[in-house]
Amino acid sequence: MSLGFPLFPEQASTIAGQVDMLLLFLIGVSAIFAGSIFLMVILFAIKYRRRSEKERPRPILGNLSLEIIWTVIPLGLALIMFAWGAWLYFAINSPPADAMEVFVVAKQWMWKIQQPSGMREINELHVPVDRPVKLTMTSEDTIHSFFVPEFRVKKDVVPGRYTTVWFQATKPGEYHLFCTQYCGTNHANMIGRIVVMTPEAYGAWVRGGGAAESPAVAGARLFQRSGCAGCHLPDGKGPAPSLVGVFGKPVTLTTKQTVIADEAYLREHILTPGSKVVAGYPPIMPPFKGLLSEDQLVQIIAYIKSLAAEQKAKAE
Amino acid sequence: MHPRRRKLASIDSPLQHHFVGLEQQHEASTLGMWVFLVTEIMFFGGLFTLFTVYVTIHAEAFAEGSKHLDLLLGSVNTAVLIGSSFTMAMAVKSAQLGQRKPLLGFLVLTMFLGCVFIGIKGIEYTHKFEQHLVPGRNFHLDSPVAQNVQLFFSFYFAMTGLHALHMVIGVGVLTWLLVHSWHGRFSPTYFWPVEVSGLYWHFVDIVWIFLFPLLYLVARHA
Amino acid sequence: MTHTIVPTRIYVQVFAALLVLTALTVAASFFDLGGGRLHYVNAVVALTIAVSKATLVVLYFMHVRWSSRMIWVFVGAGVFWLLILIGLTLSDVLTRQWIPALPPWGLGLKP
Amino acid sequence: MSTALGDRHENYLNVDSSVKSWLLTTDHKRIAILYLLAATLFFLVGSVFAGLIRLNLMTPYGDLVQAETYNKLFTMHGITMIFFFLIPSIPAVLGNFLIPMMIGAKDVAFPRLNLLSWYVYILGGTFTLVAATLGGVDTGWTFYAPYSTVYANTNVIVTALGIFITGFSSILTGLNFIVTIHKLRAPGMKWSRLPLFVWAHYATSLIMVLGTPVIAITLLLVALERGLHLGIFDPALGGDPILFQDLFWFYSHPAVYIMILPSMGVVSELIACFSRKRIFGYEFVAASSLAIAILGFLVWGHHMFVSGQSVYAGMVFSLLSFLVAIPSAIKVFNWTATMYKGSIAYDAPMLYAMGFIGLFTIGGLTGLFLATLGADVHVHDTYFVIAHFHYIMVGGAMMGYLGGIHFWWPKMSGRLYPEAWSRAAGLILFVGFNLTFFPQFILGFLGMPRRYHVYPPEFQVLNVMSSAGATILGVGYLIPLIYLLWSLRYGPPAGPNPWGAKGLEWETPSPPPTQNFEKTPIVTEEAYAYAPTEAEVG
Repeated sequence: MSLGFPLFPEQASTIAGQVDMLLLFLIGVSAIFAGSIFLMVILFAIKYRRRSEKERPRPILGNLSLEIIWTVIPLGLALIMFAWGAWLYFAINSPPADAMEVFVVAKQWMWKIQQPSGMREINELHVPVDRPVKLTMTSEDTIHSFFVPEFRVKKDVVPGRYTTVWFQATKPGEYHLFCTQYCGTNHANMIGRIVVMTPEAYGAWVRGGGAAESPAVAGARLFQRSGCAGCHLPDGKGPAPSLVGVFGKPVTLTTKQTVIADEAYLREHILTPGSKVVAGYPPIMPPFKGLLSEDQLVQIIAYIKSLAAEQKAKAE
Repeated sequence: MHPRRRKLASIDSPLQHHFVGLEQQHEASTLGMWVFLVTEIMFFGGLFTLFTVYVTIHAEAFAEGSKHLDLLLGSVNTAVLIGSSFTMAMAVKSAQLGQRKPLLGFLVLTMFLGCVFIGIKGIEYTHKFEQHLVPGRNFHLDSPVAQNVQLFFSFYFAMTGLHALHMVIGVGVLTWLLVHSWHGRFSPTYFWPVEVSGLYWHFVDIVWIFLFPLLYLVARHA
Repeated sequence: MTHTIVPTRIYVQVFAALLVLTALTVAASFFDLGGGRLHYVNAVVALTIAVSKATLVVLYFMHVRWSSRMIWVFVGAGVFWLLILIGLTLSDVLTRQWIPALPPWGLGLKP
Repeated sequence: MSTALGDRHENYLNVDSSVKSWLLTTDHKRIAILYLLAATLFFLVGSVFAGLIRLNLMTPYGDLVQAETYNKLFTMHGITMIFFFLIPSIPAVLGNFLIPMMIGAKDVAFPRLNLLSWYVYILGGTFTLVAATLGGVDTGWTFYAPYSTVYANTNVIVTALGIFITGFSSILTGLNFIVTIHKLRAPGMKWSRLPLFVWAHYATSLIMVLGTPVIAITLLLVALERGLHLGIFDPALGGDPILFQDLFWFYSHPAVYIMILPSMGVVSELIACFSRKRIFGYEFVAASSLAIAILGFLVWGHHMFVSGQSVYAGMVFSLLSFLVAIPSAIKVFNWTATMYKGSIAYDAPMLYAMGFIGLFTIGGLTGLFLATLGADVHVHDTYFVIAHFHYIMVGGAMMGYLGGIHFWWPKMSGRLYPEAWSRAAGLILFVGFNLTFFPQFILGFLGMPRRYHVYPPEFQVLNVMSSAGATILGVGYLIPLIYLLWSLRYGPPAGPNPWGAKGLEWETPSPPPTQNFEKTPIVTEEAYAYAPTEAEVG
């Protein structure tokens, strides 16, 4: 096409083609409907134009079968769109279990990113091609939103909780990372770069980054330094439960409720321990609100996760 | 209704020119007040929705906050407000029957009970202030979930404050009614101002009927 | 005029019932009705009593029992819309932790 | 048709010309004129903001204004246009003027409340304009927490209170219409005989009454949070910012229907009159207004598909969103079917009505993209959304408003405006509108986010097209303003019924007398009885 601009952005993730198929279906249905309405309006306007002031057309009060037809057909099409869209939405929201995990902390007006290797980046994210990548994101201030048009994924980054987004890039190259949730003065400058590399190039890039600590290792150090290790003994004999293998498992609270020890629960528990105390233990843990930054929180959670992974590996 | 039979409206008549008769005017006013009350339901509804969400996710903190409220004063206030609803209903009945003296009496009684309610609320607010339970810089509580208890008190003050504001407006409306009934303006054919004010007063009572258990009782055993 | 004059006796009875229900709801709050396991039983009891009280006020003090069907519709609409607001908001808040598994019918996204 | 009467008779305009008689009037027609003046003023203010936005986006580098200024511009543009122009436009101007006349009443049920609504509206508007002059507000019209409650450094409290106050104007207007339509219909004016304009306003009033209180309490909480740090929406204090979005959209999605439903009511009147036919499927068009009003409250979550809302709630909201599309589709089909075998005249109001059908169809269909979960993720918060809601709000609501103004102008002013100019203006608007907003759909597909002061250079071509279109659009708005004012003095007298239209409002002189009718009309026929009578067919 010689328009001077494309109509769709490049497809650079496994999901992009799927989204475009759905979009094309929607465009097709819309074009057929809009086209036939325009055609009819113009046709009727010309064919039945008023030829004399004395014209008095006979009334047509309505037609029940027509009403039913033009209710049921759009409804059927709508249900197809719904089902197709919901199916895709599920996929967009279900990160594969083996995805490479990257932490993202957004703040006015930058993206702070930490690679699994521990390397930190600002406003840049390097990922290998053909490998699922899961981002665990939070914000230090207002709501932001992570959007990569070429990947067709977007998710708000919300303070006070973790949201996730995942993608699997299919083409090496550089892509825009946009903040799409208005976040203040320099919202339009909160633009980053996604660099998709071949696995070899990515490996070299990681090695070139030097000996950075992985988030889990940094978290382990924080775990010692913040005094967590004093009570949460690995053998469970301390005044607080052992955290080995806890991640992802259900825990019973003093209120007899059961919750899954996921990122959200661990985060809430570290910041305000009193709200959901694990049954059988005294509520003595001090709140860490204001003492840990979002980055440090993410690292401690990464450490607790790694304990679960280690245990699983040992069991196997 | 006889819409085509038009009554002559003199200047002093309570009938406004665009209505066909007093009956139509009465029905329009009552319906108008009900529609207004529907908007009031939604107005308080926003706060009730938020409260429902937070009482679910911060159950323990909200239970703790609830225990800091004065159950005795809250219960007494509930009884006072129910009593005022009763006297208001009687005031409307007196107006319907055209009995001026009972109307005046019940209006005064309703206003009195309304003021008692506001007074007791004031005492409770003072206590909370002294106990450093007012959200903000002076909030202080020794609790592992102090912050979420503060959120409970944000709701407590927002909801009861908005309710108290409605009470104050209600007392103002009653004063207006009192003046007009003193001058004998109301009659068995023209009493809609008393009736629609009554609807408003009862509505404010109903809001409290829900606020009382939600704030003082529901979370006690969570 | 078709306005019902409600006998004073009924007002007194409703007033008494409201006071009794208030006493009942306060009393109920002192007992752990769920036996320490079901933490929401107390809430359900308290709210049921509150709804009964509100219904009494609406029907008798506010004369809805003797009002036109239109008034019933508006009262019902107010309550219904409030339930929409609360219900759909809770439908989000209460299901946020349910992370969907990858749909079993798959998308074949892996290369 | 009697043209000789002209302005001679005593009417609502010439009965008393003192300023005091206008400012203290309880006549619904005069209050409508007061709203017309105020709404036009707000529209002009909002348009200036829009013009500056488009001018700034001519280049990718934000050459015209600073980022802070740009953010204030789009915020003030949204707030002014939505809360102070679109929401009051058709209901408060045309609805106020016409509903009592269409149902054969002398006034609305509560005339003094009606005047109060106008003053409340002006008070709210003053608050907001004062906030704008004293440094503006930069939260976007959506006031998302915690940006609005904690991080913004602008006049959020004053603006929020301004909108809070204006909300009461909207509530009181809706309340007035509901009671008026229920209680003040002339003898014989059964519900099944109501013009569809009245049906649409009844549905609109329900939304105003049920939804507006929620935005009122929400914005009040935003102001309180900012002032007193309640923490209800602040994650740092245990609150949840997503709940703000729930409450905000509970009103603000139905608010779109407050803007479009009255416009649909106008279009129903126009199509019937200029096709000289009863609306095809009257019952379905009437019922679909109510269906839109009710279903419209169940779909707000589709504004939050990427917000971190639960995946399952997203599915429920998506399904419900598709359901609300159906009644809109039914309306479009019925209007088109009304034109079939009609006697179609190309007067200016009809051109606006046909423009409405076209633009609303595009706006509605692109809404499906946003209701479809998997597709919305890509286009959410991009220019696609901007284009979509401008097609609904400007292409739909604004076209309907202008069509209605042109249709009833002879009734309101007693004068005719120049036909040729009015048709030309309609065409210019249609072309300018599409050139402005169609490129934005493509920008959205390409991924350009909304509320960007600067943007990557590859988006420039389309942005320049859009800005060029905005210029044409601006000219299109200025022309009617000029010839309508001109007609007040030089236009020929209109006579009671220049279009040969049906409806009670056309049976009284133009401009109508203060009491609307000499004597209360008695209705004996259906709405849109354009059909030849037995004798004529005979």
